[in-house]
Formats: sequence, C-alpha cells, structure tokens
Amino acid sequence: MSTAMTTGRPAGTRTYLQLGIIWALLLTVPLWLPMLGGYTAIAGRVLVFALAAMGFNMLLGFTGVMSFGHAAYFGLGAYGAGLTLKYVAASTPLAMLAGTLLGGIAGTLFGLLLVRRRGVYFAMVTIAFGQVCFYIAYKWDSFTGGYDGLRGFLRAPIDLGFTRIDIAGNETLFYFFVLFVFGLAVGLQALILASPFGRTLLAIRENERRARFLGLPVERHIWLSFSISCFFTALAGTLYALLNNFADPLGLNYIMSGNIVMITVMGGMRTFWGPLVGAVLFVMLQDYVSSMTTNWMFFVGMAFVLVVLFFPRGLMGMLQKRSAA
Amino acid sequence: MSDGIRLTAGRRKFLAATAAVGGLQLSSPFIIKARGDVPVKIGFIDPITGSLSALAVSEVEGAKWTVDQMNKKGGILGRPVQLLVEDSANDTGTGVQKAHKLIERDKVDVIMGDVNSGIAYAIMGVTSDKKVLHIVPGGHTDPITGKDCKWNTFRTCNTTAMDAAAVTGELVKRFGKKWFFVTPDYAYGQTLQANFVKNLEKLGGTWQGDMLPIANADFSATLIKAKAFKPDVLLNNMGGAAQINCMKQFVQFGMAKEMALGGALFEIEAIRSVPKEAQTGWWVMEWYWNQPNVPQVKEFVDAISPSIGNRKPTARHWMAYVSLQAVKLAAEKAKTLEAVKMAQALSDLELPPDVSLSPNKIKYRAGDHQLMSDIFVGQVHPPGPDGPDDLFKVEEIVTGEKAAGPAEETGCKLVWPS
Amino acid sequence: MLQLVLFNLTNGLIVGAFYVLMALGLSLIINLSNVVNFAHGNFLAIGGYLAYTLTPYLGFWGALLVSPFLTAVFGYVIEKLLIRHVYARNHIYSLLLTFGLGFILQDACRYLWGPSPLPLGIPDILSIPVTADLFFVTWYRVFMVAIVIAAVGGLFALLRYTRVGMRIRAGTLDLDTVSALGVNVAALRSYNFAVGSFLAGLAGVLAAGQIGLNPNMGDDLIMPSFIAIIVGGVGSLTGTLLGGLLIGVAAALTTVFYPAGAEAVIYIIMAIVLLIRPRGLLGEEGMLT
Amino acid sequence: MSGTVPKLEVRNVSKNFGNLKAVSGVSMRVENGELRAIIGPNGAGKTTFFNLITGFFPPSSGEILLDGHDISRVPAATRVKMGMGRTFQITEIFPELTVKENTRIAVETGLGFSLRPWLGAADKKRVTDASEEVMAMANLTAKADRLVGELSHGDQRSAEIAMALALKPSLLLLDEPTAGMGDEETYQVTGLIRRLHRDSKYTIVLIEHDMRVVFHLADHISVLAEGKLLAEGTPQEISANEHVQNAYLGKAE
Repeated sequence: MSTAMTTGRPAGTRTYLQLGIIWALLLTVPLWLPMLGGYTAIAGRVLVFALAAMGFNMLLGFTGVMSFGHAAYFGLGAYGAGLTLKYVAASTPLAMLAGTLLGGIAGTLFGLLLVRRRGVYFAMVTIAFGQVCFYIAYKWDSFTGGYDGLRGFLRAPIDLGFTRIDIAGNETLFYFFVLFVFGLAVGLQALILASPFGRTLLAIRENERRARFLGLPVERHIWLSFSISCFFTALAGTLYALLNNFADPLGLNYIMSGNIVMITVMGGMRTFWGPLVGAVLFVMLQDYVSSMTTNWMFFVGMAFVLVVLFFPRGLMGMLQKRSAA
Repeated sequence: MSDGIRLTAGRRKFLAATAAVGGLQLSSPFIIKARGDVPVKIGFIDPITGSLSALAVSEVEGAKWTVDQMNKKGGILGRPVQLLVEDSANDTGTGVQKAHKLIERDKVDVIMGDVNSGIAYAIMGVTSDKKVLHIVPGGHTDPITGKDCKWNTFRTCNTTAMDAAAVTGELVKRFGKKWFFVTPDYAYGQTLQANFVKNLEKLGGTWQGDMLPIANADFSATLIKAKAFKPDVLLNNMGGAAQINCMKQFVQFGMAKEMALGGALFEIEAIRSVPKEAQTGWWVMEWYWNQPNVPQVKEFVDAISPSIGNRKPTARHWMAYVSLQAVKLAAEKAKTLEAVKMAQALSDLELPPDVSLSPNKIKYRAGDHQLMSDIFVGQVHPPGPDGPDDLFKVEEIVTGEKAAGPAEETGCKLVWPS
Repeated sequence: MLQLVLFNLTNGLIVGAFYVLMALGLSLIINLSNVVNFAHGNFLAIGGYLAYTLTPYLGFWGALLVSPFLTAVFGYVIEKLLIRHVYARNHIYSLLLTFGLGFILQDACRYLWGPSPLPLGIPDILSIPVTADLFFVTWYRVFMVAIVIAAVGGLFALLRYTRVGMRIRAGTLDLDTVSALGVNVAALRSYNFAVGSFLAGLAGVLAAGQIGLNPNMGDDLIMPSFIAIIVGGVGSLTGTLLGGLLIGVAAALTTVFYPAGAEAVIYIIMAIVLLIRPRGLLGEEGMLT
Repeated sequence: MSGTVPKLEVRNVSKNFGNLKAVSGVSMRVENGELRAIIGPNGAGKTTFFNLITGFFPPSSGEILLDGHDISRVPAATRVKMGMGRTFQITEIFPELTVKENTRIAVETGLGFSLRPWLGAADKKRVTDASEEVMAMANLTAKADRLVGELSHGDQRSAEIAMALALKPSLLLLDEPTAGMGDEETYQVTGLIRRLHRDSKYTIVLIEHDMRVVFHLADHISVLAEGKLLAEGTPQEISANEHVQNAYLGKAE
C-alpha cells in the first residue's frame, strides 16, 4: 500500500513481501538481537525514534514541507506523559493520551502561525518555536524539573481487567508494547496517506502551485499535515518517556530535531518505511561509535555530510530506485 | 583521549558477529579462559563530550589509572577488572540508554557516573530497578543521598550542603555577612544557594542574588546589580565556562577591590582556564594534591602524574580513584559481587589512608551512603613555587560529618530489597 | 533604579552589537544563497581558536587581524567543497549538511584544542574600565563596539560600492536576473560565503576575548543569531541589525527585573513579532519562497 | 445562464508593480462557448493579465466578472470552485505520481473530497469514472499507470489539461499550451484543444505564441502590447491590422 502510494505503482507482491519481512524482523527482535550483541532497550529506542521520524516524514516526505523543530512535539509528548504519571495517575494509557494531546495541540497551534511561511524562513521559525518549548521546560523547574529533567515517575503496568500486562518490570514485554503502539500508529498513518486527504498532501509536495489551482486550500492542508505529524511525533515522545522513565529538556532541543530529520533522510524520506530503516542505522551508529571513540561527533557529523552529498534519497529510496530501474 | 575509549572483547564479538551476518554466535576466546579470569566489569558513564567534558575527562583518566593499578595487584576477588567507559554526551536520554546497554548487554557488576547530577539521577532509576551497585563519583545535587537516596547508590563527592556549610563560617568570619549570590538556575545552583542562605541567616547575615541561565556568558548586568548592593562577599556559584567568565568580568570591572569573592567549588580544571587575575577568592576543594601531613597522598600523586600528562591529579581523579577502591573493598569484605551484600559491606566501612588520601578517617555513612570526606577550605592563587598546579592554599579542613550534619536530617530513607 | 536601567540599556546595546556582528554573517549567506548555516556558531569558534593559536606569535592585535581572514578562507573552501552541492536542492539538505558540519567542527575543536575552556589573553590596556563610574564598560567592550561599527559600516560599504558587493545585493533581490546578466553566480556565492565566514571569525575572536573559548561555544551563540534574523526579517540586513540590538537590550533589561528570564526573553520577543508581523520587522513579503 | 451575460468580462483592469505598469486599462468580453486567444510580443503583459483573471494576485484597479459576478478580490482557490480551470506556461503537474493519480487528485478536489479520510463505494466509483473520462478525453488512458514526469512533453501538457478538465470548469484558461513543443506535439495538443472547444463546448481563453495555432483555433483574438489592449477581432481582422503587424514585426523578431 505504502510503496504504491509514493511511486504511484500498484501494490504488488514485492510490497507484501517487504511488509512481511519488516514485521517478521520486528516481532522476533528479542530472539535475534542479543545474538548480534544488541540489547532489548535499544530496540525500543529504535522504534520510538522510528515512530517520531515517520510522524515527521508525513510532513517532510509526503507533504514536502520541512520543519527543523519537531523535537519540541516529541519532548512535549514525553513531558505530558511524565507529568501525568507523576501528578495525576499511575496510568500508562492516560499518560500517553495526555502527552500525545499536549504535543499535538501545541503543534497545531504553532502550525497556525507557520503555514504562510515557506522555505528557509519556515525552517528557522520551526527551530525557534522548538527552542521556546525547550526554554519553558527548562525554566519552569518547580513543575518540569528544569535542567535536571522530570523524574520520579515510572511507567505503570497496564490493567486490561482480565489480565495485567507488566510493562513496568519486564523489558521484553515493554518492547512488545512499544511495537504494538508503533503498529497501530503506523497503520493509521498508512490509512491517512492512502485517503483522498493523503493524496492532496502528495499533490502539495509535488507541485504546490498546481494544487492551489485545483482549488485546494493549500495552507489548510499543510496545517493539517503539520498538526497530524505533530500528534504522531508526540505519541513517540510519550513512549520515549516510558522507555526512560524520565523526560528532559534536551529532548526538546534542536539537536534532537536534527536527529529526527537525519533519521528520516538517511532511511529515505520519500518512502513509507524509510524512517524505520533510518532509525535502525542512526541509533546503531550513535550507540556503537560513541562507545568506541570520544570523537563520535565527528563520525556522526560525517554521516550527515555523506548522506546529504551522496545518498540524498536515503537507503530505502536507493533500493526502490534500483529495483524500479 | 583521541584514541578509542575501549574496544572490548564484547565489541569484538559484536563486530565479528556482524561481519558474518546471520552467522553463528562466535564463542570468544578473548574472555573465557578459566573461571578465575572472568573479569569484574565496571561500567562508567560520564559526559566526555559536552560542557562538562573537562571534569569528566579527569574522572575517566583517574578511573583508568586506578583499574590498571588494581589489575597489577590482583584485581578484585582475584579477578581482573574491566572498565567500560560510555559517553553520556551530557544528555539524559543517552545516559539512560548507556546504563541499559552496560547492564543488559555487557552485564556489568557495578555502574559509576555521572558528573551531571540530572543524568546521575536518571541512571539511578535504572540501577535501582536492576539492582546494580551504583557509585556517583562526582554529581553534587543533594537528593542523590537525600530524599531520593537508594540502597544501591553511594556518592563520593560532597553534597552542596556540605560544601556550603564548610565555607560559610570562614567567609563570614573573615569578610562579613552581607552577601550577593550569582547562581545558575537549576537544581544544583538552587540547592547550593539555599544551603548558603540557611547557614548565612543562622549567623544573622543578609543577602541578595541573581539566578542566571547555566550557560550565561555575559555577567555585566548582574555585576552592575551586585555593585549597587555593596556586599561584603560575592558568591560565584556558576559552573564551567560561566564561572570563569563571571570571575573574569568581576576582576575586569575592578570589583575585586570592593568585595571578597568566594563560593563553593572552583575546581582545578576551571582555575587552569582563567587568566592569572581571576585566579583568586575563597573556595572549597573536595580534595587537594598538596597534603604534606598525609604521606600516602604524595605516593598517589607521584604514581598517577606520569599517566595524566605529568599534571597533578585533581579532585576529579581522586573521586574516581576512591569510588573504584571502595568497590574493591566492599567486594572483598562481602566476598561476593552481589549488589545487596556489597552495599551492606560498604555502609560505614572506614576507608584506609591509602584509599581515602585524607587527613581524617572517612567512610560512606550507613544513613545516606554519602562519603564523609574532609573538606578543604582555602584561597585560590596564581601558580606558586610548586609548579603550575600549585593553585590553592588550604586554610582550614572541615570534617565531612561536621559539614553534613546528621544523616537523619538529609531526608534520606533507605529501603533495602527484601 | 533609573541608573540601573540606564546602565543596563548601555550594556544591552553593547551585547546587542555583538549579536549583530554574529548574525550579519549568517544573514548575508541566507539572503544570497538561501542556506541557513547551522555551523555558523562553529565558524565563530574556529575564528576564536585560531586567534588563540596565533596570539603567541602575532599578539592579540595580529591575531585579531589575521584570524578572520583565515576563517574566511576556511569558509570559502567549505563552500567549494560541500555547500555548493546543495543550493539547487530542497532546503532540508543544506540544513542537514551544515548541522553535520557543526558536529564535525565542534569535535575538531575538541580534538585540536582540548575539552577544557581556554582563555584568550587580551592586552591589559583593554581589560580595565573606561571610567570608574561606568565600571562595566571596559576598554575591551568599547573596542568591541567600535569593531562592530567598523565591520557593519565596512560591510554596507562593500555591498554598496564594490562590484562584488553590488552583485551580491542584486543577487539577493533576484538571482535569476543576475545570472542572466552573465554574472558568475557560483563564484558570487563563494565570495559571499567567505565574507559571511569573515564576519563569523571576527565575532569569534571578539567573543573569545570576552568569554573565553570552549568547543561547545557555537551551540550557545547560534540561537541568538537566529532570533536576531527572524525578528529583523529574513532578507534584510538592516533588519538583522535592528533585531540584534533589540534582543540585546531586551535581554539586558530583563536581567534587571527577572534575571532567570534573560535567555527566554529573546524567544518571547520573537513570538510577539511573528504574531504581529509574521515576516519580521523589515522582512519583505514573498521575497523568499 | 442568459445569453446576454458574458462568461468572462474584464473592465478597465490595471496592475502595477511599483512603478511598472504591467497591465493598464484592459477591457475584454468573452462569450459562452467562445475560444479567445490572447497574443502579443514578449513583455506585453499577457501572463500578468492571465494571473489577474485567475486570481494569482488582485488588480490595482478595475473589475473582473465571471458569469456576471464580480470576482476581482476573490482568492484563486474560490475562483477554481466557481468554474475556472487553468494551465501554466511551464507545465504544472505532479511529476512523481501516475497519470491516474494526477487526475484522481484533481477529481477528488473538484468533488470536494479533499478532506475525506476514506471514500464509500459509490463515491469511489464517481471518482474512478470521472478520472477515466478525462483521461480518455486527453487520450491518456493507455498511459494511466505511468509517472507523469516520465511522459513526453505533449503528453504532460495533455495531462495538465486533463487535470484542469477534471474540475469540470466552465471556463478554461491555457497559458501557452504549445510552448516549447515540436510540430508533432503541437499538433497533438492543438487537436485536443479543438476537440474540447468544438465537441465539448468549453469556453476557452488561451495565450499563444505560435500563430499557426492561434489562427487555426481562435474565434476571436485580443492583442496586447505594453500592457494595453492593442486590437481585438476575428483572425481575419487581426491579420489585416496594421498596428498589430507593426507591433509584431517591430518588436518580436
């Protein structure tokens, strides 16, 4: 479905094969990851960043609008979840709902101010808005924990009535919980992209002027796309808070925004699964290089430069192009 | 520091495994030779990059040297010690991820870190959850051994309360009790200032102060205010580059003639980075290399210097040293690496002089797991006759117990696993 | 109180002048090439560190003269090597490229000069106050303002009276036309980037004299430049000038009443400006798309 | 619609950019079912005039009426909803989508489905039918699943026209539909326009440089020069007009 969306080619067996491989790999992570020297917590981290980047990619890859401030909504999601767990109730679903709403609504409101801007100006303003959220979290320390971050909350087991899922104590169960949320979110996103509304976003990406002269209220659709994208990214943020049992202001900083953009581009911003692939590459790269050398910033920076100069379509984009050629 | 921090057997295993993707897990001849050779793994998370890197680099240097020495002398429980250093990059999320990595994948026996108190807190969440012994060598914020204390967490450096209590009396006695604070606006700065204020008000003092952003670079606006207040002492509580800039501008604006300058910490790493004029004021050292009355200190200094660029070790080197030696002592007293038993063994365990490297007897007290180390109060000065690191004159030594007050008042309630 | 406010107003103008210098280089590059150089703060650091290395040989004054030129050359090379490849592409690429470049440069500074903060020695004559009453105005700060005025004046003169400058100005307005007139746009962009880097280098040396050097200094300095440009309006150098001074004064005055908000106030100003006048104070509508 | 109300009426419209008068005092009436060509040398203000009609920007003075309603200040998107479809001098399509996707997006937008999260079976069929209909009109049915960006110049232009048709416009505005095309493609596109005009009875206004196309297609021709209306009339009248000959021979070529 998704491949068909971006390339315009009908869904074929290749797409289903691809879907099958992706989900088979994701479902068996706890089996094979330790054999490769990984650990389950990092798989959760990959999924969280993948979801954040896929939400962001709705805007960048599928609407053609860039933002360099998505960390703000990611971080607000994390704070929303953390604050709920800490001050309101020890309920994981409630925390996720609150965090998603906080980040999503903030994004929706900022979006109203943003939609008429384009290009570099749009990017700069998104960065600056991100920094505003960063400073709020950083300054309001009686509530948010300030620079030291928000601590003193723990993800709560999920009570389904007939059974309790202990995502608090069991890392593997928590991974499957994250995967479950990821699956739901990604499915929803695929549905949105395959809808008439989703097609209007592609239209705007492909040719804004043409879209406008089809009678499409381009600003409204960009705003909606921005808003939806913020909701997804905020959802990822709530998972990040649950993963760490912690929320900190650096999660809202523009460096984090840069990472989200990088994940998306590295994996392939015009493809549906690109951000997942990008998240795998990026998290692994950062994790291993930063253990091997104190100069990891150099290597991560080089990765950015190389991707931009030589692999601008990202890994999935390249694979797709090759198989299409 | 440019070369790799580590390329451990675990990593070789990973590389080998990835090189043969889908291949079998390779049994590694590097690790398991005999039971006695299974290393004791100690994971050390510190902000090697980012604004606290200078301090973290000192701690890591100290830790590496200490582990080398230990391994020369039979390691811990007769097993070699392996130090796994991870960079938290001064980012909490990364710090937590590294804690998971060290515990889940590398199966470390002990975690150390982080200089950044916020990250140290976050790591405490993981270590207490996983029941791993956790030593915080150099994160100062009080609750780590106060209201948020944990049975498995021990802290080597002082609390802000201890540092403040140690220097307040001296500053009041010598200069007066009208103070102006320049304080960074986060947990560390706030608790530090609150502790100063508490001690000052007890002595009948008055004060004013500015809470500033952590990375503040321009202090002129605050110094204008300070000058108008005409205090006896200006307390510079900033850290890192901000502290240095505040000192420089204080001196440039000619304010040194009008008021005394002091504060809690002005670490050797920072003193080295300021121009001579700004190497001044009354401060606290948590450890100092020049202790003529303690012979073990000279031995330590002479031994470590060659491996840290022939400089004198700083308090940060010492913190890492003491933390690791404490792990060894605890393991050998408990005769196991099991966290609960080690933690019990370490509580109230008196550190021998070749470990403490201090004039008085010190220990991690049982009530809050805070090290009751000696606090050196004195004056910072430009390099003296004993070389470029002769930067401090010890005027008074305050014992940890005296500065910290009773453990019951820290708000710490240790809950041991049943 | 009045005296305190007046003191801080003066002080704010001094700080603002520095923001202006920092932001102008960035603004110049944005205007002509539509590239937001995320690594601008790191160019600043490079300028400062180069001065640190040069000072033992050339003294402070020599370093102040030479370091910006070296930074400009460095910028020119970086532009030729990396930046020029992304002009024709989606903006996201130039942002990512310079973002990654910032990482590399920061790490390079750490590798070459170490993680500890370093002081840049300034001549004694500059480190004393001008008068006892205005004790917070050291000669260094007077000197800094003078340099900023000279640099800004120089830049505007360069743009108005030299051939390259006039082409840059014309190119800022309409690059296609300039290109159609036979101007070598690629070379123009390189020179422009070099001029921007020169300003960054100059700002770096001046900053180092005041606040010292550390590898992360770029991170702390880049955001005020961004805000100055957004507040002033993308596309207008005069706007950047105004924006820089405005946020400098605002930050200083906030310190009088609510010191912890000094850093946040510039963002609040930005939000207000964007609400009331979305294109910034002097930005031109529809100029950049 | 009564026969007395023209499809499009332009009354004394001007547009200034600073000191530059791009269009000054132009008036024009286009009747229902008419094919009107606008010609003029480079810089005559043709595209500016087009942009005024389609609402790219508002006129400095004067009025524009569509079916008798004043639309001078109505935004572009609303004008599209009122029945105005346009193509651009440089083909504006969605290059990385297929022909089918291109027309489908246009149809869905035209039907007001652009915010729908999903479509019911009936609506889906409406969309598919309409999309297939316009593809058939533009002779693109065989290329429905190809990326538009990979098609020939002529086919891309046809696709663009198909998208404009998908909105079911009552007035079609074409900006240089054969610009930059070879003979064969020009022939293809001209054929399409003629079918739309003759068979489907569309009212069409087009700008064109290629005089063969203009004289072949147009019912009436308006000539712009230096922002003013120089002449207006049937192809025969225009070809006989001295002013026009001077303007053309003197300036363009």
